[in-house]
Amino acid sequence: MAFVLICFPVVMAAIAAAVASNRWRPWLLPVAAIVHLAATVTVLAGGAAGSSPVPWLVLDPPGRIVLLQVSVLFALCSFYAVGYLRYRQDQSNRVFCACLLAFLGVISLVTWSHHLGLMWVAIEASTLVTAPLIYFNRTQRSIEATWKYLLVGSVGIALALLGTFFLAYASLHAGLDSALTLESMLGHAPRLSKPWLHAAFVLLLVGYGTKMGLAPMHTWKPDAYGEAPGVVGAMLAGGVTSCAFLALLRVYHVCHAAGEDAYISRLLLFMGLFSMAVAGVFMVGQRDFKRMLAYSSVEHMGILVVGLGIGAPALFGTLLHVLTNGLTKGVLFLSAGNIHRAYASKSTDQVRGAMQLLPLSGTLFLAGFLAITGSPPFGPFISEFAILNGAFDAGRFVTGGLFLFFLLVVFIGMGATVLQVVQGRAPSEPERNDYRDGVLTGAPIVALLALVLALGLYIPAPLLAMIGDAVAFLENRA
Amino acid sequence: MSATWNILAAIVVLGLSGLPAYLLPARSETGQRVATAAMVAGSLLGLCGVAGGVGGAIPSVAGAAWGLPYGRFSVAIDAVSAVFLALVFVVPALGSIYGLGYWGHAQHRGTGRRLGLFYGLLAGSMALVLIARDGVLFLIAWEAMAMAAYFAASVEEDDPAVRRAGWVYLIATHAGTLCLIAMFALWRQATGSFALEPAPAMAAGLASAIFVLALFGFGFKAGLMPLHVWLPGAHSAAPSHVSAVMSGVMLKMGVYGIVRMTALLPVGPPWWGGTLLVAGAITGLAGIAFAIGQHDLKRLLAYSSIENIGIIAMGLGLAVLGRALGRPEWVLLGLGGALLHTINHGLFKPLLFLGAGAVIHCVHTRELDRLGGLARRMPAVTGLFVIGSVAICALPPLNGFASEWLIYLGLFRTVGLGGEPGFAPAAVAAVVLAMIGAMAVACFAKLIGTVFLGSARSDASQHGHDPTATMMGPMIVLAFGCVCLGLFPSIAIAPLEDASRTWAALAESTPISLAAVAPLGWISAAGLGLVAVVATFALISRITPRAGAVAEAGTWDCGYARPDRRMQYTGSSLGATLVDLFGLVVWPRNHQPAIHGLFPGSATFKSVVADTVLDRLVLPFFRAAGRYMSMFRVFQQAQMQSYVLYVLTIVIVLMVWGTMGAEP
Amino acid sequence: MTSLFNGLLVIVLVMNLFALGTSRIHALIRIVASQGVLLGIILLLVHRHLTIPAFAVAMAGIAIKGFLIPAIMLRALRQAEIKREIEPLISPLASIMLGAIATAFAILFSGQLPLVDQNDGALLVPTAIATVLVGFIILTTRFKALTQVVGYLVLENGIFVFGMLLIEAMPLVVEMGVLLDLFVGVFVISIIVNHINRAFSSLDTRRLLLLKE
Amino acid sequence: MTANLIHVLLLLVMPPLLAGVINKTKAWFGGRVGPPLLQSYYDLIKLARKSMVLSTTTTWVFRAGPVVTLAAVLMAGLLMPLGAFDAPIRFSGDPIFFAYLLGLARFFTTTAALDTGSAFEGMGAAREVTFASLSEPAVFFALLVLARLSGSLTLTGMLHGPMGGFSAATAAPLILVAIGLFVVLLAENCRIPVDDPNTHLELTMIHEVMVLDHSGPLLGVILYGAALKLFIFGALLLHVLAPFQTGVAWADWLVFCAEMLAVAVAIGVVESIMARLLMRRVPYLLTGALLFCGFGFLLLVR
Repeated sequence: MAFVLICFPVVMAAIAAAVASNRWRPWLLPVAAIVHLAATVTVLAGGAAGSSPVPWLVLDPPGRIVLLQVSVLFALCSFYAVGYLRYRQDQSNRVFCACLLAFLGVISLVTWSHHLGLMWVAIEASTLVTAPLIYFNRTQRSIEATWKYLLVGSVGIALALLGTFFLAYASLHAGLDSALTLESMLGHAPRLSKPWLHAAFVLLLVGYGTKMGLAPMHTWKPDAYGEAPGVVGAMLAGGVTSCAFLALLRVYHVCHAAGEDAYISRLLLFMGLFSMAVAGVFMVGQRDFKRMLAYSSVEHMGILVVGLGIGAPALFGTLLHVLTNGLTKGVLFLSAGNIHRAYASKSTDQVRGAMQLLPLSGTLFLAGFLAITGSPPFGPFISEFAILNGAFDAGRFVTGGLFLFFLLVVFIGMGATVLQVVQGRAPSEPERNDYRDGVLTGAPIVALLALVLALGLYIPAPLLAMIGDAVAFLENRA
Repeated sequence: MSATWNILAAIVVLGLSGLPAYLLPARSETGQRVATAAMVAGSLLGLCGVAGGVGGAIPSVAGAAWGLPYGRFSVAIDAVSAVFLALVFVVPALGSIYGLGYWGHAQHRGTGRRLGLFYGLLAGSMALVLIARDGVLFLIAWEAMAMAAYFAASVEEDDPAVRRAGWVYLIATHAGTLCLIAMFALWRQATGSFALEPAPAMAAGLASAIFVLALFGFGFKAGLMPLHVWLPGAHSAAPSHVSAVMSGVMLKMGVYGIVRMTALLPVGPPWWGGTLLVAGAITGLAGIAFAIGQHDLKRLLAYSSIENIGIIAMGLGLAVLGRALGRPEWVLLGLGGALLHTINHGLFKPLLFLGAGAVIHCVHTRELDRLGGLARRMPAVTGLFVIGSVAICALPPLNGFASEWLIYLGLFRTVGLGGEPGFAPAAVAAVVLAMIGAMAVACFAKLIGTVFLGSARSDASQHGHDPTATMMGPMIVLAFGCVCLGLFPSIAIAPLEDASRTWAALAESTPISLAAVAPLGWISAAGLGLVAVVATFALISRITPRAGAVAEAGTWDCGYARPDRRMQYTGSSLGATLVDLFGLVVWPRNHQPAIHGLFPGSATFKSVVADTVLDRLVLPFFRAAGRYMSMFRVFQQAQMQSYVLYVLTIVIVLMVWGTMGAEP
Repeated sequence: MTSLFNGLLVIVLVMNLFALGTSRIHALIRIVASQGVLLGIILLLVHRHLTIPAFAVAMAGIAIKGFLIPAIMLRALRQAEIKREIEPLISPLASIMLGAIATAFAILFSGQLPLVDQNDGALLVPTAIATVLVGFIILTTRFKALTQVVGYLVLENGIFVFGMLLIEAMPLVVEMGVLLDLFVGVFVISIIVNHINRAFSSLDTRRLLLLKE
Repeated sequence: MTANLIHVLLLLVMPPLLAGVINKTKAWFGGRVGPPLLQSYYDLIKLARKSMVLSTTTTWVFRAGPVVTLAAVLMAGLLMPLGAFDAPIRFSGDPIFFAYLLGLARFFTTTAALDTGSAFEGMGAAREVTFASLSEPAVFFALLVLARLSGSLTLTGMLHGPMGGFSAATAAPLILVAIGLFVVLLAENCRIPVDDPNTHLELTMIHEVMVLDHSGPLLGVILYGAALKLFIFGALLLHVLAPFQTGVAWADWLVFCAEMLAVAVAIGVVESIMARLLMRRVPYLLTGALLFCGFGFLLLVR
């Protein structure tokens, strides 16, 4: 099954590269996505099927959560992408479709890889396949964004590689062989050399933090998210970041098993709260609503890292937040993409009254804003609330207080921009543009929002069990 | 049990009442009628449930496990909820009927359905807030209410002023919600679950932290000063029947929250009650002082709501104090008064807002100094407005008096009657209440004088007529309620007593009762006596033969032959002295031209009463914060070099930060 | 053996400083290419028993770092028709000083980290960290897009040096994957560089200032 | 029962006499003969027979004003114990009812004034409600002091109770309260130094300017109501100032009437020897009264 999940999209990518019709090629996306989703569900339902012939490829409980989230998000985004590309027949979508499909395979590899080196390779590969996606619009701005995405991302990921090597050396130093598979690392974690482990953790935190977009390594994020098409933004904010977080989660797991909680939680809390603060600061007065979404992503990566820093009591909320954040980001980026399309601008100077011009997208954008800022009854509320409760459980009242305060700052910053976009009177003569909400560009967002809402009101028992398993796994209680 | 189901059904009907209209065209009146019918039906259903739930001896509870990691779907009605539920099931339905005439779908094609949708949702979620017995369910209902109110109030978002008011509201409500989120998280720390059941015991510090968070979280919604910042703007921006519901009912959800949490927490230290008393006194006094200074009809009413919330908070503070000091009679009088005032304010404030709506509907301005002389053109509305004003000034024989009277009685008892132990500082609140009362008279005399009396101050206000029956009906019902509760306040005594006993968990055997400490029967008698005397005088003036001989003439203007409508005393000047007396708080700003020479040219005078907290404190702070925050943008100026440097820097910082932690 | 080994590593360090000192992009690319070749040779020497995987990795490394990537970059350079890094943020001399400080820091820092006996005394760890830091210096003080790619390559070389400590512990697949990723990465970056050149008529990253707050 | 009858009778009949006494006193100070003592009664009878002139801008509010005011003041009179006797209506909490009845009166007086649309009447109304905002808290401080001393929550109990236990400890608070209440009496009844009922400059008046447009029976009702209010306040003040009782019913009534007339004389004296304050100084005077009552309260509860 692992090979289906990983290789099938890659094969489809090759087919996409071979198909000649610019018009029909995008339909390969939903096909691959549906197959992938079906395979994912089969694997998840199968329970024990999370293993494969290769020992490095294991689908562990945290991996399941990320795989499910990414697969669902991709499935819905793929339909949207068809609708989107229909409006972009001016450009060849060969590279776009191929890269998007390859991206799905690479991301599946991240979730399956149980070898830290392999995981690094997969994450680096995800950087490379997404770069052409960001460059899709072929403008000066998109080149600049791609350049920064690639270079900052590569530097960060290089540090992660160094960190991985450090980690390997930590186990080598402990006299262990066959280093870097997660199993062996976890098995002998307490014996790992502490100085190497600490240095490795810092490098990995910075490295994968760069991919996640933690401040201050987030600098590429507003550029890339701002210039990429909405659907790519959704996949970056809901897919790449989740995978990078999964990587960090595995590192956390090793350090936790090594009994280094005190060391790592300091660093994690610092980075998390710092990211939330930076996101808040840059969101206030933000006029570009897609860049604003990028900062929102920075904020939510901060939330995830804070949850990780709190440790065991907040793990449940953190893992749930991976799901809720990823799906909500989909709602936001896709609806923002529609608005961007209709107005041919993403500055609040021009974009006003989206609820009038695009009743559906405007409403979804507004609802997505309320969801992502943690308003009940949407999913992110439950997960953020769980993290807060975890903080209090751990006796970290100051962290909890700062967490809430930054949420308020972000709400204010984000709300001002969102309301400017959706409210008011639409400009009487918008830029010549005939985009209006259609089924393909509307329905997937509605579905995503419905999922987000559902997660806030009712979490199905299997999902709860999945998250519970993951928590137990991370706590080494499994 | 069935009562709970009744109410749940009512919530569903109310919450979804706006949906059917979406199946019909935007301008269809039928959709609106269906929504109104659903509102009325749902409210009646709910009222049946309340009646059943209060009649039943045991509190009816319904609970179900729920697919959330936290929380259960757990609801219950008790005597405290019932008091507030009664309000929820009366005012929104009346407002909805009023809306048929006021916000007809045919005239408001773009906004009618949306307003209907959120209006119903607002009513339904408020009812859910009142019966929720689980923290997470409560938060969900609370946020639904806050958001529905936001969308209902900012339905005219074309107008920048409405957007701004809505935005301030949104920030305030979100800040409040975050306080509540923290509060419930602490509640779980203290009790181990989110169940809203009386906590046996907890650490004093934790209990106080929960209390303070509740005070802030709910204070934002109720409008306690200085957390009231959103209230005047939102109320003046909203359509009048939405203002009526917000002011009459939604603010009370904040009150309910404080009532509920103080009941659930263990008996706290006296400073809880003291804080509430002080907050109430400040809110009441500052609220009415600001109200007097307003130039906008609906902003004035909104500030008056703040004042009334202050009065309610004073009663509540007295009850909390009484509970802390073990004085059941303070509890009965304080909470009884607070709850009765909640109901009363829920009757007369909607009446006033609907009346204001009727005025605005005809005259199309809310500016006081452009109104005037409407009493001749809108006699019925004027009469109803006078009833509402007399009631809100707490003047006998209407209902406002009864509730304030209860609070007064309680506060007088804190002075230590005849040397029994008391808590004399609390008694000062009675003096503050007296001052509030006197200023309320000033405020509403000004309001009635400038809106309805005299002659029209602008051409706009020369038109006008009493509105249609759909708009008059709800106002008449509300006025009738004011009169009824004013003349016969004892009909409320049983529910109030129940609620107070439930709240303070007083044993059945406690030998004290509300009826014993507050002879409400005398209020009825004295009130009826007053009505009788007035009626007699009126009759005498009718039948006296001379009375018919009436000549008409212009107003005597001390010899000036050509009085002009612009020579009338304006609303601003009516309140000027009081506003100046409270200048430190109200901070009026007068733009007064200097006049020189013998024949000065034309000049204009302008006075502005901004909200001190919002316009002089909060907004400047936000602007400054925004400026400082934008300074950080130098860090994101597109140079790759600096971006890479950040990465290197953070590696070094983390390495150092990590080793620093390892040392101790 | 160790002394020869350390001698070669010192050459790597010296190359770092040369890279910092030159202002000609052509020379810079050449230096980094030779550094790549040198590293491949060291990799062959570091093993007492030369295994096939190690040999394969070393050969692939030499091929990619020493020839393939420099070729791509030189081609980009020809297309861009530029010769030298004009007005870098700090002078070449200052760069060298900075590089020297970084090297000293790397030696001090690596003293903090415990080593397995067989690696004791080798300059591997200081060289790795110093090279990474030099990479950072080039990345942060140079303005031409191509020079920054070179900086990235130096950074990667540093990591490659560290990887020598682990060559036996790493599976071949991973090792090759790392190299492949590096190659594809530089390839993609070069394409983008090409596009930058076309879109902005320059490789000066100071023109890439559209996206800011 | 007899006492109640006498109470009502005095309440209805005596007030205009006070105005006569005040005027007579002032005339005496001015070296004039002055109008007869019963002049106020003659005026009322004359006004009752006159016809009315109503302004074209007025509505029913204008006519309701005097009527409701008089009714409210009459009700208030029934709550106020006179001299040694209990009030006909007394219940726990009636002081508050009393104060708010006066508020009701004020509300209708001012709205009636505003109904004319005249700037002068607007001024009077503004002053009336403004000054009341300061005098009302003073009254409540006084009530709190009395409630604590007497342990009662009825006016009758409050005003009769503490005087029995008049002691050194309670003397200072009571004196402060009495001074405060006297100032309130002057303000509420629009006497010098707050207001001059005999002034001829409308710009400087309070009460008189509010009733400029009332005429005929309505004016009569207003004048009568004003006298009634003075009577009631006088009775209140007497309890604090001169709580003499003989124990014999007819003597007590006589004492009360005599004291009441003495109050009228005292007011006349004050009006004769003092000048009216600047209008903008009036709030200071009332704040002073508030402080006096407040200090009385503070002394008592400290």
